[in-house]
Amino acid sequence: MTHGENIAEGLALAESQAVIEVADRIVAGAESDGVVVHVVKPPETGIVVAQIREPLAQKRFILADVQTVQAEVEIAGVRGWSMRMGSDRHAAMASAVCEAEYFRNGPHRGQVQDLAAKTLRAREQKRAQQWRSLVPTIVEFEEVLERS
Amino acid sequence: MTLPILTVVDLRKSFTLHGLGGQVIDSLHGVSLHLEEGEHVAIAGSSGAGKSSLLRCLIRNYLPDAGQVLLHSAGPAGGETPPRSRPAAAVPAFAPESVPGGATIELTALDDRSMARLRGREIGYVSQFLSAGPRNSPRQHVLTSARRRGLEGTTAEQAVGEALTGLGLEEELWGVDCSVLSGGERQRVNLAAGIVSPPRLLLLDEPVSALDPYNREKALVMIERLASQGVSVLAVYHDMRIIRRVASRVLVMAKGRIVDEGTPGAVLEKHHAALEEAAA
Amino acid sequence: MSYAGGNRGGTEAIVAAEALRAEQRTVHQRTLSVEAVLGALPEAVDRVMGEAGLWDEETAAVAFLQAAGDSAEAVHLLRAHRSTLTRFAFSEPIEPDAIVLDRRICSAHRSPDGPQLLGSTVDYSPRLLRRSGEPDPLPPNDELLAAMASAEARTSAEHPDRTPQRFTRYLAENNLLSPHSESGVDASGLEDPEPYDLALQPVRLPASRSALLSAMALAETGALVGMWYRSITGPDGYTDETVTVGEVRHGEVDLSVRHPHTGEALVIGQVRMTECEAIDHLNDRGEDPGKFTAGYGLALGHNERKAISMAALDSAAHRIRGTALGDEMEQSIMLTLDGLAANGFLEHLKMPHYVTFRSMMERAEAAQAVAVPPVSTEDDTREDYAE
Amino acid sequence: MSTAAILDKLDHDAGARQNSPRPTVMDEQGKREVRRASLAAVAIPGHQVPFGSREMPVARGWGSGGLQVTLAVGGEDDTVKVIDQGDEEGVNAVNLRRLIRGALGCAGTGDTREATIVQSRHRIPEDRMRVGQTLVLQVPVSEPLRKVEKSVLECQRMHAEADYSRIWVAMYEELAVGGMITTGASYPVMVNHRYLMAPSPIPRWDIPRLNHSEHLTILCHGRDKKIYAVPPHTPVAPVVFDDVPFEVEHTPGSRCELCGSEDTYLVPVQGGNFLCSDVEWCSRVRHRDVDAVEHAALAPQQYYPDAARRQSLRTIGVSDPDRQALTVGGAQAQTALGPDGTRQEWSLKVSGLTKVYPGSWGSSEVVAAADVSFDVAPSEALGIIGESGSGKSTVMRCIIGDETASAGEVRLAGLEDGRRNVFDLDLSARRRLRIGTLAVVYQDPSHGLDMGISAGGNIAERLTAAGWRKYHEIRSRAAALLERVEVPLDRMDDVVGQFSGGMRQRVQIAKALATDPKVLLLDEPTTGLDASVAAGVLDLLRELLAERNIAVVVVSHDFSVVRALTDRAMVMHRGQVVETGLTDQLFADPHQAYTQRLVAAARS
Repeated sequence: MTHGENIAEGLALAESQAVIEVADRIVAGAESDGVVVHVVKPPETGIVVAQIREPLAQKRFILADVQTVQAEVEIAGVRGWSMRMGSDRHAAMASAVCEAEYFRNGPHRGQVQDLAAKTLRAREQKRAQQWRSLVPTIVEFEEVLERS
Repeated sequence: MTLPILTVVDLRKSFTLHGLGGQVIDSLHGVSLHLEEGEHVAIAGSSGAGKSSLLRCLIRNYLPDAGQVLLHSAGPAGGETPPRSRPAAAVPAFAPESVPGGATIELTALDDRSMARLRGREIGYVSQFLSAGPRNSPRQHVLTSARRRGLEGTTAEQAVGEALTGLGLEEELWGVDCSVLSGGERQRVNLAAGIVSPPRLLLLDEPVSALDPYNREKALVMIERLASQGVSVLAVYHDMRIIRRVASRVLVMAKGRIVDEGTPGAVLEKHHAALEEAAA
Repeated sequence: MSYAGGNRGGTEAIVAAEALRAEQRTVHQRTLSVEAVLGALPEAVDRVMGEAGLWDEETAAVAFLQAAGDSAEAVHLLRAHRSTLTRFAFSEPIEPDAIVLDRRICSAHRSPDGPQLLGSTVDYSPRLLRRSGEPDPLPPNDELLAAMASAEARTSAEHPDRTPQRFTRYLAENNLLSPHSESGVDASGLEDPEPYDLALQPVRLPASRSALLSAMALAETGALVGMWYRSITGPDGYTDETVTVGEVRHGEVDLSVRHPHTGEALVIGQVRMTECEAIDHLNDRGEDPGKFTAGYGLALGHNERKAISMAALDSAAHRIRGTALGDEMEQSIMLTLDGLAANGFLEHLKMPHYVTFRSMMERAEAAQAVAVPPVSTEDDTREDYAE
Repeated sequence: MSTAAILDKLDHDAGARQNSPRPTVMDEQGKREVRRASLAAVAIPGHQVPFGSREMPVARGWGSGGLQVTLAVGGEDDTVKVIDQGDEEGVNAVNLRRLIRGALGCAGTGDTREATIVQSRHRIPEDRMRVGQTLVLQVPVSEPLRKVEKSVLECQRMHAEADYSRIWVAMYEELAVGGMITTGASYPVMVNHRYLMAPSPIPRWDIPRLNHSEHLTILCHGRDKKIYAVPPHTPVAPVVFDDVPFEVEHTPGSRCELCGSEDTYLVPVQGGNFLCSDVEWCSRVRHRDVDAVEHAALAPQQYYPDAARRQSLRTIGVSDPDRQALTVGGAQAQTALGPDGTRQEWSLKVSGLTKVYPGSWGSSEVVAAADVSFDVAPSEALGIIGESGSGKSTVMRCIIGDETASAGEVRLAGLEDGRRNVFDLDLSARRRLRIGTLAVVYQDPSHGLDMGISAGGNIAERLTAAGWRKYHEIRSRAAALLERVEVPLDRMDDVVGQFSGGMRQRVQIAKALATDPKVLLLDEPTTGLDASVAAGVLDLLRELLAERNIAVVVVSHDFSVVRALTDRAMVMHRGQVVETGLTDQLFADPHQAYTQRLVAAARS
């Protein structure tokens, strides 16, 4: 978990409550250290245009807009940005705080890394579980059954 | 002083029938003749001698294989062609001087458009059969012909009336469909279209053959009057008496050639037996 | 002196009407949460999101609830909401091949690459109404129970979780797929032209394929299915009864954007979508009967009807492009499928129209006054009629 | 401190900056798009400017277009009046006003004089609008051609080419059939003498108020995504024939029950009485707060309907000049100018015309016409004979422009004196050629006629396309033409679709000759008709051609048709010209084997 992008991804996908908890610890710590937390872009809901590259002619078309929320903060001069799906402004700002903490190598950097890693791992596990429940719905033809 | 109007030199015509394995039928074997202004020349000969083919080659209803058909324009001294009004709206009159060769035009080589115009204006052709389209009335048929010769409006209507009256067609028939007319009536309509506002050269193929004696007489009077006005007439007649009466000269044809020529009295006497047999 | 307005009757009536509606709604809405709508009515939420062109399940559920289950009204609320939102970015182009499947069927082939994965569906089950608390009217018999047991015994090791090859790729590998040329469509001449943006660009005809696909993805589902079905049995004849569904898939794809600081793409979440490939034999005059052509359909969320009808219409549009029928079809797709536009125009008929109707009445009365016999030269008879 | 506390503070500060938070109804990008389109619309008066419309919190059709314009061009400093049917208390007006005032934070008013923006549905205020004011009209249907043309592409073409003949024909038909124009509100207008415009469904009463107005009018259709405008001092004229007066809504003797006005737009109420539709004006009249003299001058009293004037509209008659114009041979002959400045003989010249259909699956390459050349002079008719598939119709279609030639040239004396190759023209220029220069009579009358309108209307279409704007002149000319082609005049106003085949063909011929074209193309003009009917049509054509200095090309597989109509002819076989000659010579003395077969078939 060295790339910033995977951190950002993990934060974007993390549960709202979990990311707020980490961010609150970061803000509280910064405050006691006398470090300024500045909100560069207050969290705002908006949209990301989802474009598809359709597989027949490899041309792009627009499927729909996706509601997202975006925020940007600065901690001790280092910026953190976040974008999450949905409209949870609080979580967006918290994610940006976490990212800034990560990039500035702040004292809670390790917690941010853990959160991101845990989130991505949980996602894989969830999918594996889903797949197990899907397997029985696969149509097995006789010749496949016999061969196996 | 007479003026030449038509010179034919060594005219030849044959037909290739592709549908019959390319069989060739000969028609004219080198015909030469000469016609002067105001002359009324008759063509005599047995059936199949090439009389009609000759007239058709001259009007280019048949396209000759070889030879020349020379139409001489009215010279400056001639000036006897009746003046006609050609209103500005009409197509410009045919101008021989614009044709290569100057005042004399070679008809076998003339482009189609010029030939088509010449036919309407300078040369009239009356065949044995009426070529009026369906639902055409005698008045319309003759009017179309008059318009081609440059007449317009009431002048044209008047000329049509004169031609039809002169040929003895009752006025109540002028507006009927040509298809209801008798053979004789149709022939008179046909002749009227040929002589209305007469052209300089008139080619007539059996123009009075279907007419009763009374109407034949009227028609002949009109044709004779044309010649006296300077119109040149080259005509095929079946009846030797007509030739004797109207023609100043007669050409005798046989097997696609002109075999004799002269005044009707002399020539017809000489070929009496053959011609009477053909006419019978 | 300035005019201060007449009576306030209109305002008062509107305020009262809104209040009456609010009063009737609150009782029931209190008992039904957004979470309950999301849990119980996911298909309705998906349909509303697709026709609104906005992915956000929670917001869509709110709209659906507020609209009392009227999906057209819910779509309207979402679209109007969407108009207020700033556009942050375009996503990275989503490659449908990266889909994480929960359903995939291939009708054109018995054993395609990858599984025939039925997923969660009642497609093949009898449609029997079941009231809650009542027993299953058709309980599984022994045979079915045995089958279920063997299905459950299957392990995911035998069926690795991977994206199967799509059916058009199989056709292409066997030289049976006509290359999907879009020559003459992109005026830009670019190899990868910008997609047509329905939200900000005016509709222009002839329309690019990108525009047609967007318009169909946004279409009212019933209208799209209706157009497809009309084109099979109606007088238009765009499509062909012999269309075969190559694939239908439902699953989840990642939505990625560029990080503004690092410039790298990152996943910010997932959207679900349904895609379809429709396969058509090129057996019309002038076509290459040695080849098939394909059409593509893609709908937001789970909406197989929309994806399938869209794919069939995409294929037809491609085949008849440039013909008079093709021009007609493009106009129909671009201008008649939007539910918001159609419903809005219909709704507006409820508004007052007495100024225009007065104008029409005046003409009708004038027409009665000039009703005269068809053609007449006798003035006296005309006067009789004029009275 | 927590993230929640930071967020609360942010929200609190944002709220403090804006003492009454306003709902966002439209994002800034959308507003910019509307402003851009509005500017373009002002720059080209009456032209429909497409724009990317955003969805509004009101239904499409409830004024979403007007709302977008008002929100995009308006601001806090504006004073906005919103009316519906003339009434600011209409349910639509109330809601829109609530939204606009809420979103813009602007002032509202009921007084037209105070308003900077008036957003309206179906009315223009009775009071005169002035310099600096903007009228935003909501539009439910933006396409004025929709009534006559359903294809959006075709409507686009008609606007681009200013080809509005079909709207004039629609007017002609209403006058001829009903004796009056039946269009109620939304009467089509011409803006700045160029663009046909749907003025929103304002009553005809309000149309004159758009003409040379002092205020700016912006019309917006949200559903169609179109904006168009009438800038100040722009001429706006209702589509009306020069000699048939425009009529506004008026019931003689009607007056407002409340204020007594007789010169306002009145709507009926219960009991057979009337009220002013503009409630502001009505109220101000009652409070004597109006300039009655100015208003009387503004009221469209000169357009009050007059039933007596309509009486002559349905009569059918042919004026002598019109009749004569058809029998004196049309206009002057027209021939091309040669490179040396001399007049050429021809009106139409075709050189090297070649048409190749490329091969495709199931069809091999076909050379439909190879190097075909000919020219035609005034008063001359040229025939093209051949069996079906010989290429003769291909040649015709390439000349007309129904098909694109692969190579060759077509020149017309009527087009730049013959110096321009017709094939170099764009499609719109080629369509224009067919209004007055190059006429066609098709084998199938439905290709040359609109079967859904009257015989007179079909001829009117050609005449209005050529710029005729006087109803009575159009009608008399049409009657003269129909009389000339022997269509009974009592059928002039009947729909052509009800005519027999022969009669349809006569109407098509009349239409082709309507503008005295210099070149006429006849494509199998009698094929498909019964023999006796065909003979009649053929005879008519022969007469008409004899009367005119027109250059004619006749295409037919039927030798008798070509014989009846032409002096010269070409025989085509497998795309090639195999023989040319005088028509009677081709028939009497055909040289080519193919021609001999054709002749044999015609004789049998």
